Amino acid sequence: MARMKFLCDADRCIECNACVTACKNEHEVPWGINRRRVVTLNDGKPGERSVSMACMHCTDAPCASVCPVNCFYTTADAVVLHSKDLCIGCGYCFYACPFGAPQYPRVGNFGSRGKMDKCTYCSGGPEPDLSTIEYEKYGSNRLAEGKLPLCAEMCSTKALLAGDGEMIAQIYKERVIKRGYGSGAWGWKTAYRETVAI
Amino acid sequence: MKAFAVAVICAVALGIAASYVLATSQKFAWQAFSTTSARVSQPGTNLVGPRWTGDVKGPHDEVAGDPQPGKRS
Amino acid sequence: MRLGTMLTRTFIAATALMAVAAIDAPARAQAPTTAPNPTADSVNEDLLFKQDPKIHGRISIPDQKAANLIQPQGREWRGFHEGWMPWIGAAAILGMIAALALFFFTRGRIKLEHSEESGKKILRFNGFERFTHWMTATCFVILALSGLNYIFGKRLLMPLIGPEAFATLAQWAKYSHVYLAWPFMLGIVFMLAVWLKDNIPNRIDWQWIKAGGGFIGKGHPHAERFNAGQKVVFWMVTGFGAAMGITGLMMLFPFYATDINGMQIMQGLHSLIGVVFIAAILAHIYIGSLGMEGAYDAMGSGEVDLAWARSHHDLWVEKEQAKTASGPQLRPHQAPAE
Amino acid sequence: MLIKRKSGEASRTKHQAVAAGLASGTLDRRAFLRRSGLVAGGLAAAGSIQLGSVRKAQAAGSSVSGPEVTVKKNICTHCSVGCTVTAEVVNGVWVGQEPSFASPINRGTHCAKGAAIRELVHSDRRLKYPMKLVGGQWTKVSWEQAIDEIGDKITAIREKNGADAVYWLGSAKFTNEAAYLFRKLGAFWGTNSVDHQARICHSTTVAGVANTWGYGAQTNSYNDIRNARTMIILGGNPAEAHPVSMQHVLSGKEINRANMIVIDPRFTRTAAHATEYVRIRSGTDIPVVWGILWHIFQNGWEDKEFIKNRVYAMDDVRKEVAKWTPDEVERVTGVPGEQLKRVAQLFATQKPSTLIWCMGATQHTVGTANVRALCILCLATGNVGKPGTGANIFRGHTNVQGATDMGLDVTSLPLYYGLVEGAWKHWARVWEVEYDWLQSRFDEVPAQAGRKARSRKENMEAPGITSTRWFDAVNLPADQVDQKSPIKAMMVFGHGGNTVTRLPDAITGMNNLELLVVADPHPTTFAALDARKDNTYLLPICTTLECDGSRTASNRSLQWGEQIVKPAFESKSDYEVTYLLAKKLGLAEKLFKNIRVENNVPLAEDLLREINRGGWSTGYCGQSPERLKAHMKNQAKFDLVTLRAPKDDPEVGGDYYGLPWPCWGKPELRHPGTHILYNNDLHVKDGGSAFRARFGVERNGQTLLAEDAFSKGSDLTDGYPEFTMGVFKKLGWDKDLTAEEMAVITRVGGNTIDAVSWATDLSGGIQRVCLDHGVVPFGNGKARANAWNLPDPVPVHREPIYTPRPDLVAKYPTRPDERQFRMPNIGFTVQKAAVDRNIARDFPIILTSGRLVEYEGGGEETRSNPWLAELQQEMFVEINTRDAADRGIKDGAWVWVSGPEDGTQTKVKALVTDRVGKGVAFMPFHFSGWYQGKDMRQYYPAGTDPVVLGESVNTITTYGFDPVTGMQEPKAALCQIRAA
Repeated sequence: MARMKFLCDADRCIECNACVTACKNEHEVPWGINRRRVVTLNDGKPGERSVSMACMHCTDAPCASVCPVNCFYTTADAVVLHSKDLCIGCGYCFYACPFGAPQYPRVGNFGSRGKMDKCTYCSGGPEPDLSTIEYEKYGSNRLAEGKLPLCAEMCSTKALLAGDGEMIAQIYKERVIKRGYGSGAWGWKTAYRETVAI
Repeated sequence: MKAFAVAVICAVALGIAASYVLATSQKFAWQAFSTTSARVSQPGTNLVGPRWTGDVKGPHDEVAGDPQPGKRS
Repeated sequence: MRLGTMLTRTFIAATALMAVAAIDAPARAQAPTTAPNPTADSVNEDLLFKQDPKIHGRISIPDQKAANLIQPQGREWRGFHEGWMPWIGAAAILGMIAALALFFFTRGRIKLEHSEESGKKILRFNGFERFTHWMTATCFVILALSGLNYIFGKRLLMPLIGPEAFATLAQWAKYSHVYLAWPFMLGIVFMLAVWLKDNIPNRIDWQWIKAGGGFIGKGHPHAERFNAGQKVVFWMVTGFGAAMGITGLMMLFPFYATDINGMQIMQGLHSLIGVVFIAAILAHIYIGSLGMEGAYDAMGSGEVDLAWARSHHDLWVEKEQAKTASGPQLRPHQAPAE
Repeated sequence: MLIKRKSGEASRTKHQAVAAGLASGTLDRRAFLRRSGLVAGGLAAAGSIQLGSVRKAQAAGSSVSGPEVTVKKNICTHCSVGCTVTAEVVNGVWVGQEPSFASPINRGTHCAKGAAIRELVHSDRRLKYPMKLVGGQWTKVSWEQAIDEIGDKITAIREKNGADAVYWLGSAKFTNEAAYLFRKLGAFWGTNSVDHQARICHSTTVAGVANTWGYGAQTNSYNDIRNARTMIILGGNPAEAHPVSMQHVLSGKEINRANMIVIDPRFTRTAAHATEYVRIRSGTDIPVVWGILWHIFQNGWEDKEFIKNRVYAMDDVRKEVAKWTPDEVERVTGVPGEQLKRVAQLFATQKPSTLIWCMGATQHTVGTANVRALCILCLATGNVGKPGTGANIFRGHTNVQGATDMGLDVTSLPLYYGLVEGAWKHWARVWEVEYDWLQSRFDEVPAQAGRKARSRKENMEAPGITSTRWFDAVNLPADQVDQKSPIKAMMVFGHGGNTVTRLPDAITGMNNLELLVVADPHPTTFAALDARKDNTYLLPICTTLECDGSRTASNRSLQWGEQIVKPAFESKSDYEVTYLLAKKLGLAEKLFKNIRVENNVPLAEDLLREINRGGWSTGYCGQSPERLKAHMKNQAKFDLVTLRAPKDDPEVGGDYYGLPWPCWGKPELRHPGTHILYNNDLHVKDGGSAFRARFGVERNGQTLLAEDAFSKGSDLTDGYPEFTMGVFKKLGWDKDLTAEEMAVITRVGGNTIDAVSWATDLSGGIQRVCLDHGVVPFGNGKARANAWNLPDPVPVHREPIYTPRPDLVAKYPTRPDERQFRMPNIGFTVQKAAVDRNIARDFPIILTSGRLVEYEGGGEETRSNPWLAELQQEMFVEINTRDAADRGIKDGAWVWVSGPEDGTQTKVKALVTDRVGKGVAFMPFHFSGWYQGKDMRQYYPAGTDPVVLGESVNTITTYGFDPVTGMQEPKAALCQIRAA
């Protein structure tokens, strides 16, 4: 089985936010919920880089580990998903997530922030694949249709790569070798406890 | 025993009261993350609930209304 | 099949680049240029982690917490919360239960020493005091159980009742934890208001401690309304209560007072103090009920056996009786039986 | 190479799921979602403690029969890159957007706007039905009533004040066909005041580039940038304005290890990826370019052979460049000589090199001269007409190139025929109307203020009023406006009001108008900012995604977009509204003589065929609708870099993608289009060409025809003039024409058959024969380093009107006051006054404006799209950290930014950043709806207010117009900033 990952090539990312709106478009994600975002580091200074970030679908995901109701599960493609039926909106996953992925429909007090929502790697939730109910709770399930996450597919400069971890690492490696530079696979060490060695 | 009963009743009452007070401090994400320059309509919450009717009634959800109901066509 | 399509799409996403190079190879067969390395001074993860334990940037949406790109502390917090915390919690609580059991079986129940005053009652806690105690206590029990549920629920309860029922229960638990925290905190405030003046430590406490509080050896050291042990309980309850309240509030209102790392620390403190608190309260419950005959009455009916009072809180009884010579509940003071 | 997803069962299942709840018929998906609670409403109430979490519901059963999913392709409307949008439509509802992997231009990708474009159609903020202002209240009216009243009012104005009193402002969002139709309507109405957004973005590019080598367009393509080894991006920020182009730019940079040099006052997102960033002072582009050329000439890095063979009068440039020593360049621009030397060496020696520019170069009082200087830099280094070279000009809207081509321009008829008699007669023949009738439609202009009177014919040939100054033509005293009457009515189609400088004057103009008609999917600033009470109409136009037609991307490729869904609400297409108006005005019969109209909607295909029949001058003759549709169908067959399809393909064999103009001859000739202009390494039939012999054959004893340079396989092996029947006869090529062709030529030529040229021959015979002989129909000339017909034949530096360096004004003053485009341009007086009053002391910060990736143009469309609006919720000013510290301004705080004219000020958020240097501030130009601190939301018709409003930067931008095109000056103004 493939081990799905995201890789953002910061030397390509231009903070165009296509990934962000593609996600909104694909899943009808409402205002205030940002399953994906782009953060600019060293803004306005030489060396500035932007990185698109969402749930990285970590190996040994901390969110899943800390969840008091064990609502997370990992698919055969190593995508970390959760069940909104079980989620109690406690917010532990937000503490644990190194990437700020969990989103809550309400902001304010801890107790009643509603069901957590996050990037599903465009692969829905525990409901039957491609069912209406799955779409309404988690958004569309592109993986079940044999497609990859729309954010990566629509990335304007093909900076954001999605797919099998070894494959995208290979693509990134070849890019770096070809062009002679690369600021690394952002977040990989934290998410997957590995990095793309060039 | 009476003190105990009163205490339990009070605790429950205070807890319920707290729930209401806390709910008023609660904002929807679209409210919390929109600025004075924006008017958001049809904000939605997150992708939850096929049976959710959208009309929540109760003191906790006064915030759910449109910020400028008069503006809607 | 499905996998195959996905894999091919992975290639689409980026191999085009290489293919292009191949197609156009003749046009660019020239030697690489001397173009300076544009990322020589570009930021990278290692560099940024050296400057700051988390990577933070600029973001255009108003949700400023989204400007944190990576906070590896999440993994550390998880390590603590899932690695250490269950053991610490189990050790504290089971340890206390074990200690109490040991004490019970070795020392046994502390009996009321019968005297002529047995059967006579003195009012130890008035209605409001008892109300305060019980409101705080009941809240505490729920908070403790719902709090422990965060750590142990999925380990102990979920396998028994199944995920769906457990999620429903956990949802209740979460709401009760958050809402009953308020009467609990109010109770702590009331306790401070009514009992603070009787809980200022003084020299008598020192002697009480030196005497082992009467648990060890024979006879009772002098004590005022509250002996040193009870004072410890008072300060522990109010202190831990305040600490739990503050750390809890920090989490209850995320990002108002502290950032994500601050909340992680708050959560750690909250759970650590929580289990110690629970363990300590277990001891308190033991002494107030099973451990000592007659102690429960103080909070039960409010009236305690005068003999019990005299042996445990002799100075307080003297004071009360002096103060309320005409008090309805008290008998006139008689010379101590020597 | 690109592997497309199978559109088999899998994709059907998804839509089965999505549409399972969709009632039959045309229920909008949003309504469906709303009903199912997905979009609206609240969340489980905390207090009510909703238990059981989300309840499991029945999964959509497999018994639900899958709805029919139609895939439609259109073109993204938000910039000129021309990204294909692939839409999935179920029951007439646009339910999903998929990557367009087949498109060689965007290869599946989008920027934020393209990825959110579906919402444009669904937007609840769109104008839903026609409205008019009655006593200050927006009132719903019917289409019939609206068209009727508008028609009556403009007819009355025409009778009283003349045809020129009605201004026709078109749009770069039009399809080619709609733009063409709009220009034709303007001509039939009898005015040349027909303009569109190109005026404010690349009018100076068109003028400057066309005056250098023939055509005013990008010479190469986005894809071709992949071949470059050095690229300079000057005054452009493609990372935000054209993100998908960055795919090609960055790929080129990576594959070739190319040098990527960004020259800009602002450290942009593009600069962050550059190998070299040059920070200049706004408005000093010419000194920078001359500074680069100084090093090139000094070190002999220029391409001497190229200059000798293909460039006229480079020596005149040498003389001007010699003045720009490194010291003087540094004094004026702030750029160290060493850095420019490095840039010069890279650009001149590590070839192929391309020069990319955008509005940072064009939007200046010296815009045309800037563009000319940039062209000259390309010419001097021989970087034109080859792969990886050229002037890659990134334009702004989906069809701004096409709309310019179609003549939404005050100086030209469609396809750059100009306004001369021959041009009118050409189009009269194509349109099959009488030239005299057309002439009769124009005003006679009386003599006034010492100016001579103009006859109808003279007025017909006089350029109209530019859109940058329409309000001056309303507000100025009647005798200052050189036409029958000042402007009384504005017909605004698809054009925001906030992108033009001097907004306060525009508001005065709006209030002085007798009639304002805004035809747009959104109300726009035009409709919402002023406090008009009556005589204002809003016509809901559908988005371009809801209509058929071709769009010309920046690289001159035409792409056919098909209607994705029917116009939403009561909106109508530009085609239909133009038809209804023409019908009301009694022009429909003439206007649509050869165009089929079905249910009031003129057919786009027929319009394009008419364009093909008349578009010889620019090679718009070969792109038939059938060919364009075949290209969209066969997108995947075109090569990523060469944009060419394999020769053996039955439908598109050998074609360049989108048949980039010029695409010579009739469609049957199957000319492949011209991927790279002026490339003489190719045969004309393969898209080869030469510099256009547009400016004569000789000047001052020097030839203007190429020497020893010609396109591959040419029968003529030297320079040659453009082809006419006269030239044909001399060469004996007239015999190659068929009898039918000769018949047409004879009909066109009448007595002066020799004058019939490649551009006026309606048979296409001359072009066909030219191609057979391997020659370029427009001749083989030299590019001009000296454009003697322009105000500054060789570009010279001129300080901005409001300059931060008054000390330089004496040496580098702006041009003297002059009358241009029927109005006075008093730039010199304004500049002198600014220096005398020492404006630079009170307004010490340079204000420059630009684009954000989330928004486009005036921004009404994009600010109404919540997916985009969420990402940029507030108008802001970028201010340098030191300037902010000096003023006690914190990041995110409110500030007042004030401008030097009329005490104008704007209240915006401060974004404290080092993107801008000290003494520079940047503001995006997409915002409107706040005016000088006041929220104007209430003025929008209920429910049509954009999600996000903010101050328009143009409230504080100032005077200044390019003498050639009337281009405004929003890139180098002055301001002061203080904490609010």
